[in-house]
Parts: sequence; C-alpha cells; structure tokens
Amino acid sequence: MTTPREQVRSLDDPEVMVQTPGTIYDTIPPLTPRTEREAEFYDVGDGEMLVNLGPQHPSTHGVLRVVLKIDGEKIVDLDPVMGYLHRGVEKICEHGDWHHAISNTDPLEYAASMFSESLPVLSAERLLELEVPRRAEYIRVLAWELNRISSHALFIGWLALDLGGITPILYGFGERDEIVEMLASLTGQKLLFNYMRIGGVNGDLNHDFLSRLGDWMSRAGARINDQATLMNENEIFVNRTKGLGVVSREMALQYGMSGPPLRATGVPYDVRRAHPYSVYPELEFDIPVRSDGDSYARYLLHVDEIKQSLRIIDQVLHQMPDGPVMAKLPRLLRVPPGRAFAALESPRGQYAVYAVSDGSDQPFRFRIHDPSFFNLQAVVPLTRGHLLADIMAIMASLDPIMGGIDK
Amino acid sequence: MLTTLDGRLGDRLVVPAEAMGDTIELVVRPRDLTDVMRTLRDDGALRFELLADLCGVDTGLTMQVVYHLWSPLSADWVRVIADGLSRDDPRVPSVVQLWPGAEWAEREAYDMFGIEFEGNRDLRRIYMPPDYLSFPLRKDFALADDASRGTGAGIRHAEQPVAPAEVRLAPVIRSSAGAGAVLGADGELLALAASATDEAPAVDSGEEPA
Amino acid sequence: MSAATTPTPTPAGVSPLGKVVLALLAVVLAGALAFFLLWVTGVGPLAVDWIIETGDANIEILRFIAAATGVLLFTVPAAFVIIYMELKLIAQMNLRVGPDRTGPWGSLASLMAGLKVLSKEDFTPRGVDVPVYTLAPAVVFLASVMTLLVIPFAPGMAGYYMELGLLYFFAASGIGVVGLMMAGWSSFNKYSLLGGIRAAAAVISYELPLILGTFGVVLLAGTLNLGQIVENQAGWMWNWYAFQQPLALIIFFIAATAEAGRTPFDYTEADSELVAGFATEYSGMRFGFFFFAEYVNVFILSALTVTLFLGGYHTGVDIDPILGFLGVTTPVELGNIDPGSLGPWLLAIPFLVPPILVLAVSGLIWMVKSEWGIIKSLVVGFVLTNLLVGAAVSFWAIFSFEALLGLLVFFGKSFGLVALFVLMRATYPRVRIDQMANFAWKWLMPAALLNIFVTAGAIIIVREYFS
Amino acid sequence: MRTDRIPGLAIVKGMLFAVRQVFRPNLTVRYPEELNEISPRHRGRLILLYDEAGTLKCETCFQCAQACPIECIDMGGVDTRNRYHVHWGASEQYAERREESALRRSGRPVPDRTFDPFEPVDLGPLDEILAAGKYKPANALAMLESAQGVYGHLPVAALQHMAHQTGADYAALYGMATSYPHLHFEPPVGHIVRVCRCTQCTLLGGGRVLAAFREHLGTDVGGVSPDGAVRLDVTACGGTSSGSAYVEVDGEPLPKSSPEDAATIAAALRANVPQGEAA
Repeated sequence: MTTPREQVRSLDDPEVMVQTPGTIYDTIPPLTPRTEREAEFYDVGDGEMLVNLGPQHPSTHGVLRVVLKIDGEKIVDLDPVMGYLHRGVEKICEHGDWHHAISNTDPLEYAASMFSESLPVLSAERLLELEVPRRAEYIRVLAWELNRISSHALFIGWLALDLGGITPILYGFGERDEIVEMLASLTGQKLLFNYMRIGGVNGDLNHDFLSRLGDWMSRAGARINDQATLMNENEIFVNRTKGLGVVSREMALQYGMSGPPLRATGVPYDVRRAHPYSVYPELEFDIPVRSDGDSYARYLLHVDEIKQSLRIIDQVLHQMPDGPVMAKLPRLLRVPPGRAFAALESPRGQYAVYAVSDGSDQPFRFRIHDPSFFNLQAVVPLTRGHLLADIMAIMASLDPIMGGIDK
Repeated sequence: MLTTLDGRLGDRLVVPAEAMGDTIELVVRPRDLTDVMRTLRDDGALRFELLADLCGVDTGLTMQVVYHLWSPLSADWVRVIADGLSRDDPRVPSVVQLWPGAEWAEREAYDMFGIEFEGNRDLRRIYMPPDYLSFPLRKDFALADDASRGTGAGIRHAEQPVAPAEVRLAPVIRSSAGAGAVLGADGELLALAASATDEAPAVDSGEEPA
Repeated sequence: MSAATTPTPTPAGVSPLGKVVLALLAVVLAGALAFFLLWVTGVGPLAVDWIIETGDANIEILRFIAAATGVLLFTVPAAFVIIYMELKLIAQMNLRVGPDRTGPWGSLASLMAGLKVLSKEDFTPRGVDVPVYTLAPAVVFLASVMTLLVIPFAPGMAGYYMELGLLYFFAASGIGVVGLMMAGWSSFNKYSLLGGIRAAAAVISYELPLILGTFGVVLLAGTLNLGQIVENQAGWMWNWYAFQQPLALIIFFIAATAEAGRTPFDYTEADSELVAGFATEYSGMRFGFFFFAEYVNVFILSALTVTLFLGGYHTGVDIDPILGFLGVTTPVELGNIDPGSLGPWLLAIPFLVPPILVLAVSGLIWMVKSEWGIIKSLVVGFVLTNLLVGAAVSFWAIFSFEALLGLLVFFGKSFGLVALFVLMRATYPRVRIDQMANFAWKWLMPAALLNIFVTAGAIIIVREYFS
Repeated sequence: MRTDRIPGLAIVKGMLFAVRQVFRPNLTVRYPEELNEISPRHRGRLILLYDEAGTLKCETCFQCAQACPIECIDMGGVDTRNRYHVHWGASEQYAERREESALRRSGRPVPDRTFDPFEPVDLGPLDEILAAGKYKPANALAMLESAQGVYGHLPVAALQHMAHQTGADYAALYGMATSYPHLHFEPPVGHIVRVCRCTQCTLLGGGRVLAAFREHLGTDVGGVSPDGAVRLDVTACGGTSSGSAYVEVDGEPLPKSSPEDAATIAAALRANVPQGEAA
C-alpha cells in the first residue's frame, strides 16, 4: 500500500540535498511553492540571499528553523518552519485516558511544566464539576508561582545570552536550580514534575520541602536582583532592546498574543484576574502593566512579575488550610460528556485547553492552546527590515518554547 | 451578555446562545461565519477583540471549527462553533482579515484536519513535512498500534479512505434544545438529532464493515 | 678505524622503543665519525673560525632571527595562560568554580584544550576554496604574532628596535583582517561569509580611531620607536603618557577591544547570531590557530597600551634617589670579599650555614610558640628560612638585573589589562553592528581628531612660551 | 545613586559588581566529591525492586507497560514459570512509513531479533477465529478457547496477534489465559496426570501420591517428564474425591489412588502403554 521509497522521496531525505547541485545561492529547499505567500517569499531578488537560521542553532530556544531572506545584513523577509518537535500530543491524548493526558502534556512547556500539566487537570475538573479540597488548591498555587519565578529567571538569562552577555544566564540558572531542587523535594522530579492530579495533587507538603522553602524565602530573588543590576541600566543592553520589536495594542490583540508581550502593550489581560481559577480571587496581587510594548518593556515586566509571585507565595503560605490533598474519584474515571475551555496564566501567557469529552474515559478532542504559538507569530511582522542581530533580541523577548509550539 | 448576543446575532444562530459554565456557546453555519465574527469584534457592546483560540474538531460525523473569543466587557469566553462542515471537503471562510493571528492556527487546522480556509494566503502544512499525504487528527486516521479505536482490520494505512466499520463516533453537542447526539449503549452514535444542518450528510451508522 | 661494523640485523618485530634507541645510536655514530674526520683533516678549526667571523659581521641578522623565534615561541604559552585566566576569572564572576580537574586548580585546562585541538582532524568541507581556506588561519596567526617583535618587554629586551616600530605594528595587525576575510569567503558557508564581511566592516571603522588615538603620544614622544617612547616615560608615575593623554587612552582602549574582536564588539564570531562566524567550518588545529590568534591579539593590544600609555617596563616609582639615600648602589655588590681567600672555609659555607640558620629560626619559633613540639617548630623553621633566603636572593636579583624587574612589571601590567578585557567579556552584552559603526564614526573619530589638535596646540604653546 | 544620567557609570557599576562576585562562595556542587542530597520523595531513580530473597520482584505481568501513559516501557524477560520469552514494545506515532519506523512492534511480522526465541505460528486459523469474534475484546475468552482448540495450546505469537488485532492490552489477555486452568501455554504432551490438592484430598493422602508422581515422573508440578511423555499438573476435584485422593489421568478420574499406584501408573504412562491396562 505504501508508495515505494524511491518514487516519493521526502525532502528531509539527505540524498535529496546531496543530489541537487546547489550553489550557495540556491533556493532552500528547491520545492514548488504551494501558496502565494510561499511563492512571494522564495523568489529571491538580486543581492538577496536565503539563510537557514536553525533548526540546529544556538539561540532558537529549541528546534525552530527560520528561513531568512537577507540583503547584506538587513532582513528582507522571514518564514519560520516548525514541526521539528511535533510528537502528536493531541492525538496521543485522545488515545490515553485522562490521567495519561497529564504526563503527555507535561513536556509541552518544559521550562514551566507545572502549568502545562495542569491543563487536563483543570479541564477534567471543570467537566466533572469536581470540588477540589482547598489545601490542594493552595498547594497548586504555591507550585505554580514557584515555577513561574524559575521560568522568569531563565527568561532573563536567555535574553541576555542572546544579546551576548554570559553572566546573567548563570545567575538565572543559580536561582532556578534552587527553586527546582525545592520542587523536587515536593514533587519528586526536577523538570517534568507530573505532580498535578485530577482532583488535587500527588503528595502533601513534606518537611524537606518546607525547610528548603523557608531557607530560600529569606533570600528569594537574590540572584534575579543580581541579574537586574547587570542589565537594567547597562547602556549596551538598553540600546539593544529599547524601541526594538515594538508591539502596538491593536497588533497584540489581533495576533492573539497573551502574557507579558500583551501586558507590555498596556492591555491588563491576565487569566488569573480575567478568568479567575483556583484560589486566585482570594489572594490580592496586582498585574504589572507597561505601555511602550518593546523588548525592554517585556524584560522589565518579567522582573515585576517575579515580585508579585513572591507576594503570592507569602500569602499562600500564611493562609494554607489543613485537610486532604486529593478528592475522592472513581477508579475508572469517566468524564461526563461536554465541552470545556480551561485556561491558566503560564509565564509565557494564556495556556488553555479545549477539551471535549464523549462520556468515555478518554478525551474525545484535546486541543492545546500554547501562548508561544501565537506570540511567535508576531516575530514575522516585527523583524522585517531589522538587522540580523535584532531577530535574536526580538525572539528572545517573546520567549517562545518550541515544545509547546510544536505540540 | 447572553441577551445582547441573542439580540445582535439572533437570526444567524443555529441554536440560541447558551451559557455553559464560564463560556457562552454559539453554533453558527459556516457561510455566515465572517459577518458573525465581524459583529462580535467590531460591535460597540460586544468588543470581542482577543481571539483566544482557533481549532478544528472532527466529531466523526461532521467537521467543526471552534473559535474562542475574549472581551474586556464580559466575564465569560464566547465559543463560536462553525458546525456542519462535510468530512471529505471541509471549507470555512478564513478570519485572517479580522485577526492576522489566526493564520498559523488555521494552518495547523488544515495540517491536522484538512479544513480549507478560504482567504488564508498561506495555507500550507505547519507541522508535517511537505510531502505528507494524510491528516493525522481526523478520526479515521487510526494510530498504527491502537486498533481497538481504529478499524477492526488492525493497521489501516492512513491514505485509504475506507469508511470504518465501527469508528467510535460520539459527537456530543449537548444542549438543552435537544440538538445533542443520542448515544448508543457502548458509545455508538445512533442518531444526530435536529441540530445537524441541512448540508450535514445523512449517515446511518449501522454500515457494513468494509 | 674502519666503518663501524654493519649493525647486526635487528630481529624482526623490534619494539618501538628499540627502534628509537637504534636510530639515536646511528645518529651518534654518524656525528662522531664526522667530527673525527673534520678534526683529523684539520678542516674543523678553519670552519669554526669562519663561522665566528661571519657571525660577527652580521650579528644583527642572527640576533633578529633569535628574537623572532623567541617571540614566536613565547606567544603560545602566553595564549595558554590567558585562556586559563579567562576560564577561571569568568567562572568566579559567575559564582562558579571553572576548570579544576586537570592539574592543580585546573591550570592545565588550556594546555589540554590546545592538545585536544591539535589531535582533532582538520576536516576540509566540500565546496571550499581549498588554498585560501588552508592559508587563512596561518595569515591570521602570523599577523598577530609578528606584531610582538617591536614591543619592548624589558630595558634591553625588545625583539628589534625598529625606528618605525609603531607603523610596523599597525601594518602587521592590519593583515589579520585579510585573514578573516579569506576564512569567511572561502568556507562556502553563509554564516562565515557574514562573519568575514562583518570583520571587514568593523576594522575599517575602528582602525582609524586606533591609529589616530596614538598620534597624541607620537607627537609628545617625537618618535615612532617604541623603545624610545617607553624611555620617555621613565621616572615617576605621572611621566606616563596616560596622564598626559587620558582621552587618547580611552579611545585607544575602546578601539583595541573592537580590533581584538572582544565583547562588547565580538560580532565577528557572535555565537548567538552567526553560529561561529568565520570559524564555523574550521576544525582541528586550524580552528586552534584562530582561537590562539584571538587571545594573542588580546595580549598584544594590552601590551601596546602598556607600552604607549602606562610606561612599559617602568615601575612608576623613581627609586634611584631612595637607593642613593640608602647608599645601595645598583647593581648590588656583596662588598669586596674575595671568595678565593676563604680557602677551605668556602666548602664549609654550603654545608654549615643552612643548618645553623634553620636551627636559629626554629629555636626562635619554639620559644615563641610554647605549645608547638620541637619537630613542628623545626619544620616550620625550615620552611620559613627557605622563604627568607628565597626572598633575599630574588630581591637582590631584581635590583641587580634591571631586565628582570622590567619583565615582571611589564607582564604585571599587561596581564592586568588582559584581566580588564576578560572582565568586560563577562559583563557586557554584544553591540549591534550598526550601533558599533555609528559609535566609531560619530564618537571615536571626532574625539581622536580633537585630541590630536589639542596636543599639537599644547606642544606649540609650551615650546613657544615656556622653554 | 542615579546611574542613568552619566552614560558610562552603569557599565562600570556592572563591572564592579562582577568583580565583587569573585569573592562570594561558589554555587557549584563538585559532583564526585560533594553529593547533592536527594530528597526522600525523589522519583528519578529507575530501579527494579528485589525482594529479600534477592529474586527480581517482576514477573513480566506488563501492568507497568500497560499503565505507562507514553507507552515507553519496553520489556523483555522470561515468564515466572520460566516458560517462554515475552516482548512488548512501545507504539509508534503516525507510523505511516511502516518499514522505517516499525522495528519494535509487538506481534507484527517485523524482523526483530527479540522475537526469535519463540517460534512463529500459522496465524491463518486464528484470523478466522478473530473475524468470528468480530475483533471485540469482550469475547476474548471464546476466542482463546477456540484458538487452543486449533493449536492444542496457546502459542505466544497467537496471543500477541490476538492482542494486536482486537486492541485489547496484552496484559489483559495474558491475565485471562493464565487464570483459567483449562488454557495452557505449554505445547500438548502425550499424557496429563492431574492430582487434586484440596484439603480433603490432601488429608486422604493426596500429598504422598503427588510426591510419588513427582519422584517417578522426574518433574515438578506443571512440568513435563524428561522424555516429554507425561505432564504433571494439579487440579481441583471440587469435593468429589471418594475415599482416596482424586487423581485424573488424561481426563478420567482413577477409582482409587495410592503412592504405589502412582509409581506403576507413572511407569506405564512413560512406557506409553494406553492408560486402560495400567489401572
């Protein structure tokens, strides 16, 4: 049934690349354009050159290939190519039961996997109309905010690394490792926690976690202040990011951006306030908003958000109620038929899932909305006309995670 | 918000707007999707500016394209379901003119379901390699090893458009107006009640296995 | 003495060590034979006289060749030291440990890196313009090494006292860029092409401020001979040109970082944008040359800054009056004791003096530190005496051989500046190429011209009215 | 102090800050010498447990492979009764180009060396049985029985092909096959001797009869005599033992049984004499 290999040779096949006698300026890949946008992109004017940025490139935050059409140093046009990390998570989730979906969505946003694994949990609870014990809700908020700080610390480091600074990334990892070790003592894992369960969390707070948390709270955010002193007023860093990749309010809304890139343009849209879930309504924290929408504003926004997260953690630790951490669930969980759109605020934006259940123990359709997928779209209009070095700054400030984008 | 929606869009809704938890659901015919979306976005009282999500759904009988919108004025999401797309040639007008951000989401829906979005200048595969022939997220695309949910004859090569003997069809459009599907004992779709629009092909599910 | 008996046929499969020994044996035999023949036929002495005679005639050339090879051999260990320093310093600044496994405190890390690069395969990718591709690293490395010839390390120790030393320096370092362009263009890779062209753009915009920056010093010193420039900065610290040309020092230093391609101007091999810039396609020792050339460049430019502005090998403290006051004349003589007159006592000194010293010191320690046992105080005493004697001897050496002091001071200053380069690499992000060009043309150039104008004016005024 | 007014000052402040960091303690954990203490709840260790007797606490029952959400557990091993080699591999996603990506499939006609230990079986009759059972995992028991009818026992290849076709998890079929006494994994043998082990028969001397059989047949319960003629097995008489332990030879129960009879029967069966004369 399958077509023999010789006739249909996939273009990723190395022979295709070798056989075509390509010179340095040959179009990449030599395929017939399928849409007018692709035709318009792949006809190279004089003096222009097509360069592959990625998929194996030091600063594309995962495996993303951007085909750049450059004229000297100036970027004329760019066409991101994705799919290198595509595992078919949505198809796998349809073929495993709701508990399997938790482990499958874990590695989606691997820098902050506590958020991506909460997708099936929140949607199932919404469909089941399940009442999660309050202690579990508070532990979830604690875990979310800790993971948010570690993800923001990494973001600041990657932004500086893409602009050439070496030190901030190591301070960032210093902070992240401390938090992630603490979460390991709570959840058992350091990167993909697999800690959320439908109806609660996997395990209660233990002594090891609380002692580390107490120790860390005394110097919380110390490394991040180190990063700030190195970067906030540094003229070179400011010149490289201020006024670069300016996103207007309308453009942000039209491109469906969410999270820091959207709040940097003045729209106070944060899912924790816009569509409150868990116990966020009972905690008071404010949403940092800036108005000039450039890379520098996005960077400063992340620094402000870390302070807010610390405030939340304080409140959560003070108001932590007692009680069970898991709700009672039948052994074979059959989610009642229905549709739910559950969203939560991840460090990169609004992480949402449109879950359709047909009454069986497996999700009928498990659509994952990844914020970086929509934020990365803005790179195309933002980088046209800029220099090659700017694409790094703009992409780093939008903070895409390829695991979530490629699903 | 429910009443304003009914007021503005009354005639073009297949089923009157319905609140489900924190979302308001509208079911719309594909052909008048564009102006429903335009009114939702531009109307002063609605102002659904942010396209939260756009995705395709294969309910086994019909294809759907589901849009989620957010507006600063309303506390609820709005879910617009363009239902009743035929499964072999699903076509929907694109919303790229209203939200340029929908371009990649539509590319993904095309790549996974084969839904054609008219008006999207760049409708090509986003994840799969360019020479990939089938659409993985459709219900008739059986994962190679999971025969129980796929067709009875074990591995079914994706390309063969063979109607599955007992594809587990259970589209659920549960709504108070009784438009939901009636489920058989073990998840078999017995009938799709009134809500299926006229184009939806009449499918009696008891077909002979191929 | 007939020809040596033919060596017995070596048994098949002699061990490699055996082969080496046999080869050496053969060489020694041949040498002995030749020497014997020369001596017997009387040609030997004539040949020796001839060598000495021609040697005297062109001692200059011999000295130049010796200096050149000395400089060439010196650069590689210097590069190793700088690489190790950079690894260690940046790690400490990032609260990390840095290399600490190879050698004590990881000191052999850079040596191992060098050996690793040496052992890697020099892969030549397809589609590469082979002759240009292979020559590029050589051009880049030689360009940076040749410039070391004119830098005066110590009072008598400069490779070659060239009248147009500074001009030679800039001419040689200019070739380096040609090497970068060759590498970028020939390696059939778009990123290297971009890297190579960026290098060209950078040099054009920064070579001028670099050279104009030095004009102030040249006007003051009146000569291009680096040795002479350093001599003019003898005496107290404020004789250094840095204090007379502060603006020139800043311009020169910034242009030097761009010339060496160091952060914040390291766009030629900006790893986050151009993968590895012009050196993307290189591997093995070729990449090693680029790598060393960059670090040798850093050392040379800091050496030049020290020579021009920070008084080269002068300590900045005029110690002659102090020594005069102390009645110590340099070089320090040990009075006029004639060792011969000591007779047999001469033998006693090396055997008696050290134990007496050690006993004296450890006895002192034993009395002071009552809780220490005899053995412990003896050990400490031994160590202390060694230190004392060592310090005394080195102190004497420094003040008697001027060159030794000069060398120490020069390397101290140079490595201090290299540490500054490393510090900048740790803390700075990268400047975009158009920002870099603007900064060069709009800020550095006018500042350099202003500096020249002011210096020239000052010289005329001083010469006109004060002398 | 305000550093954004003087242009160069922020950069210098940054550099001084970096120099101050040199004197702060390092964060690095020098791995072989210092060890990061692992929290008690650490789930990162992939260890297969041993019980106190040192035997592996795993009888390849595939529950973990079945439960693994990303189905990445690839298990090979021998069955607890040391009977046959088992393999269960991970599934592939979108395996459209089967030849390239289908190496570790279970039960598929793919040259995979981990399948060599057990002999392939003609799957033709099995496919008819499966078609009759409409590939529904619900009527797996009927299919297993008819499969045993066709092949005389349940070969591994048949079990896996069935698992694959009906989509039921291999573990479920394996569990079902091992829980019914009349389903066998072992190939059929000349004669089968079954001794009842219920309390009543044991009191009537069943234990000694079984010991005699074990001794004369040279095999343990569930095994085959060295010459492959007789299989010794246990059964449950359901309380019908009359006066002596219930022994069943090739399906017919013996009127009475005693250790001596056991010796003669065993010898007779091994000499392949039809059962009638021996009794």
